Amino acid sequence: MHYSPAPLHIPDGFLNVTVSVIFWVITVIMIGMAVARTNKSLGEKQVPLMGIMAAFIFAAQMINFPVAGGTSGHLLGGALAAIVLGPWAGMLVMTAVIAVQGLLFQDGGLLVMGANIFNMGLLTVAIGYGFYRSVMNKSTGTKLAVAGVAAWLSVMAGALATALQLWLSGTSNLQTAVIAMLSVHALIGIGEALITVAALSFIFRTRPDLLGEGSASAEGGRGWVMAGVVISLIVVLLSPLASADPDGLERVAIDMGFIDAGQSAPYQVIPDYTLPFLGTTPLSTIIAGVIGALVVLGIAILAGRSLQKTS
Amino acid sequence: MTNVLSVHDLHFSYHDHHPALRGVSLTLCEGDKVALVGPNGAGKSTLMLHLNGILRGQGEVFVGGERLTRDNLPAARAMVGLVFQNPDDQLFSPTVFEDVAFGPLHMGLPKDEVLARVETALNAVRMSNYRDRMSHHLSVGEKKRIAIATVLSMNPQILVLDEPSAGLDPRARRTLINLLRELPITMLVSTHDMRLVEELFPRTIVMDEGLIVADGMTKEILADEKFLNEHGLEKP
Amino acid sequence: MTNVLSVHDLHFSYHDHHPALRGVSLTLCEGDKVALVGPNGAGKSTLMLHLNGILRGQGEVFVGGERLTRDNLPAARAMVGLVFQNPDDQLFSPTVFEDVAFGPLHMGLPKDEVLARVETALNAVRMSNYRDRMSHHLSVGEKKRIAIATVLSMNPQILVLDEPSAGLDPRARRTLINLLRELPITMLVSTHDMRLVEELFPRTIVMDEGLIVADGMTKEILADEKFLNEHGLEKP
Amino acid sequence: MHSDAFDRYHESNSFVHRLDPRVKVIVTIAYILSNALLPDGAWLAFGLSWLFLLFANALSNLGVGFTFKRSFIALPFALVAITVLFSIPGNPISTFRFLFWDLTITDMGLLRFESILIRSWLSVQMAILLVATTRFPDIVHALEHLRVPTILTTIIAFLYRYLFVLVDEVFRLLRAREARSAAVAGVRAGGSVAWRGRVAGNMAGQLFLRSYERSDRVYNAMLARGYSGHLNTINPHEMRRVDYLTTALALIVILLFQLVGRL
Ligand SMILES: Nc1ncnc2c1ncn2[C@@H]1O[C@H](COP(=O)(O)OP(=O)(O)OP(=O)(O)O)[C@@H](O)[C@H]1O
Ligand SMILES: Nc1ncnc2c1ncn2[C@@H]1O[C@H](COP(=O)(O)OP(=O)(O)OP(=O)(O)O)[C@@H](O)[C@H]1O
Ligand SMILES: [Mg+2]
Ligand SMILES: [Mg+2]
Repeated sequence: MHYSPAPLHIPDGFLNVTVSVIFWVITVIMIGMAVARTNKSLGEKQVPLMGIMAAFIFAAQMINFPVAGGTSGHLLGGALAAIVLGPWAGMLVMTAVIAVQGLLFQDGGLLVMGANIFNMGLLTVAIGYGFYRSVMNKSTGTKLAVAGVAAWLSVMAGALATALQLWLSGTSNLQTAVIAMLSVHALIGIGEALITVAALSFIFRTRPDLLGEGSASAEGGRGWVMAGVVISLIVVLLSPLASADPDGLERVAIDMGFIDAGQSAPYQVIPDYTLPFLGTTPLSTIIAGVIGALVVLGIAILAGRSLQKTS
Repeated sequence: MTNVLSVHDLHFSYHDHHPALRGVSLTLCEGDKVALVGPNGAGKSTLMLHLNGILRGQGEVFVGGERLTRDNLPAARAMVGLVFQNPDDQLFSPTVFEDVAFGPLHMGLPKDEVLARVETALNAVRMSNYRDRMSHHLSVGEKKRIAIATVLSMNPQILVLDEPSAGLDPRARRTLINLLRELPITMLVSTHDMRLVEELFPRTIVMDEGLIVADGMTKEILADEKFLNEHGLEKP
Repeated sequence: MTNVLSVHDLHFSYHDHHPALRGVSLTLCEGDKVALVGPNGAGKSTLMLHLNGILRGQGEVFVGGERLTRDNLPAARAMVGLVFQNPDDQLFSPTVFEDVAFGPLHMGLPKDEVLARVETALNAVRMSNYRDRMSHHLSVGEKKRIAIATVLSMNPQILVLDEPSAGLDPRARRTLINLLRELPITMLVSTHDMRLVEELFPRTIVMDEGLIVADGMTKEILADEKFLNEHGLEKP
Repeated sequence: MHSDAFDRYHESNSFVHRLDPRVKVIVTIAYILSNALLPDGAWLAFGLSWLFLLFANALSNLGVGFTFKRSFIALPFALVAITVLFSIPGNPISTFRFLFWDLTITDMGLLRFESILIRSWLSVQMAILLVATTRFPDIVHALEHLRVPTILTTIIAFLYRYLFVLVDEVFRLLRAREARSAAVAGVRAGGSVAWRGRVAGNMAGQLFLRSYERSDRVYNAMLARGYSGHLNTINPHEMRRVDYLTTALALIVILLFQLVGRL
């Protein structure tokens, strides 16, 4: 029973110093805001609560379930943390989780921790909470369905950000990184969505007070809805752009001075590590089709299940 | 009497720790009710986890006459019902019904059969009116009984219980003892409760430091005060 | 003998639940060692949480002769040392030292005094060589003793222990009993372990359904089998 | 059950173990930063970095190869970097056919790939050495000294403490599920993916609720011992002269690597 690393944690060495520092700066600013907000708004009781919730997220990431062919679904937890703790506390909790994973288990590096926190702690929280916040006053079924979609999207956003960072650092070819990351995480995201929805529906059934009016979950303002929607729009727009027209994106990056040595992408490779469930099948069109179908299927199952549960 | 469960020379260590089992052999026959006692860390729970293949050490485990291998693991799990010490570890579903139905559902039984099994199991522990309650809000004693129902619904041939009476108040403990007495099933029960041992089990196995240090008539074992003290136990 | 702790007509309900305490009154005198028994859900833990103001119901609590109010809460918490049933809830710091130092530090004592108190408390439970260990590596029995040290370091005048012997093997339980016997402090101990009650406490309070149903000499209470059965208890 | 296997600290009384945790945290970060800054193909500097690592290993009484044995954790991630072999322009080294594509490994690509692997491999080893020689609570103290916001270090301290409790709880839940994951001959076992997902989600929900209620009890325990919203700690660490000297020396050496690497 060993701690098993999740594929989104970037180790040291894979991002260059510029990219690492940029994301540390963004992350530190966001954490600073979160610290200020939580210090102001949360009672003394919140300290042990957040600490134990961080341990909860860490432990919950180990709950897996068999999907197919030896792969298993499990939880990243950003969306769930944001929904039950509110956005700011959720960010701090996710930051603590990623920090401990990096510091104690070398799951994710130290210099690149800023990027890891950004991908798995900040993006996931913003999307998870933003979407959930927009249906705060709707029926439980709607909330669950939206939470499921948000959980899926939050994982996709984290994966896309990871791919872009790898590419900006000159560690990976753009198109490959984006396609590989997104296709793997389209599946992982379904696990995330299933577990998030089921866990939330469990909480709705046993302790609805924890998610209702006046709870931490209702802390964040409407601004989060905007943040969530904007980030997801970027994901939705950027990923086809990145995988279909890498040159376009690259030109933007060069113009912005991100890339020192331009790396064209004459070849396409899909490393088999990143697609364990598809073996070495290389046809990106097939992959895209499968992903599309799975996504639609996943969302349909989710919506169906949760609506069924409330009726 | 047929031999329903036996273990031959079982060895096991948790990763780089010192050995938890150092050559354990035992045999249960059909209808046996056996107590497993020993101090904290003796290896009781570790042994129990081997009996349906959750842990797999060196040595052999036979369930229903067949040697336990990776392939017949699921079948063995249907035969050996394992109940953990803490009912909170056993109950992971929101409602009592879902928990008791997990085993049968996972076995792929048809819906009617599942419902019937749940009904029977809840009746056996006299909790049928708890079907739709949330397990989270039950008292410890109630949870213990539901935990037993969750394995009874799988129709096991052997019931393996890890410290079933810990944390119960005297009334709940009494109810549990009566329940165990009535269940017509082969049983291996680990416990620190020496009075429970005396009252319920004709045969006792004593473990210490990963070894079986005694296996025999409860009466004789409990009579030997010096031996009990040596192994951190006490007369009831 | 001075009256160090008393409670008058205490009522309490958890949010919308039915009442957990329905008019409880009791008095502890200096040096008293008192057992608090009763079935699961009787209200024992709830009562204990009132004794240093963690819960605040209707009625009055006097600690060291003074009525408990919001203002003298910190002083009362220094006088009444409360040890929870589950040591994992009590030991929340990474190391033993930090945990035992937590109380004195929050009383605002100077650093030297804190260090001295930690030393004395760990000595009292005979765990001084565990200072720098990490709490999660300890066995249940060790954790229980550290948990007691975490309140001893606050030099309380009254020790309130919630089910200290649950889950211990006979040897560890014996060690704990000897420790409690030696500590020269007023003590209120809730437990389901009737043999512990018989052995250690001259006086027993019986609770059931939020009320005190008996308060007197342990010997007399334990002799009345019919009464014990009515309240879900058993003779030791 | 315990999840002791989680603890990465190796008890010893070596020079490195005795250093103030701040020193170790700072030197580790500087070392990792230095590796990241070294240009591709700075073999000599990478070699010296590696010697530095071996030396630190030796000073910590864990054996020269200690971190080496554990250093392959990050390796699977290396596969994401494989594409640079083919995608960076340079002189072709070898070409092979992979299904539909002719792939050409370039010298520049190979250089980049090897450099990435070496950086990662060295960095992860230093991080391993840090946690093997410093107890985690001390690392948290070091973070406090280094001005990480208290609320964050407190959350991390709680996380660390309850990690073990909750992970054990998860192991036991998983075990309970496994113990009842039975099959009977001739019937397909396991249920649907959605059902299995829901069971996993229920376990997460269950765990959440227990953690939440535990935080209530822990808060009570803290109140009982005088907590009133502000955490006081005694911080047992003091920088000695040897700590300052070691830091200075290590940083100078690391700076030298940069010089060597950029000559
Ligand atoms: N998950 C684990 N990892 C490492 N060591 C373990 C683990 N579980 C148990 N051990 C160790 O294995 C030995 C046997 O433990 P086991 O839990 O089987 O004892 P037990 O007889 O059930 O004790 P108890 O009466 O306290 O339940 C002990 O030394 C224990 O510390
Ligand atoms: N946090 C809580 N929220 C709501 N109800 C509670 C809570 N804690 C206890 N109760 C209820 O209050 C009553 C008294 O509980 P309490 O924990 O004081 O009993 P107890 O005598 O300590 O029982 P045990 O022997 O099981 O520890 C019970 O009916 C219980 O269900
Ligand atoms: Mg055990
Ligand atoms: Mg209680």
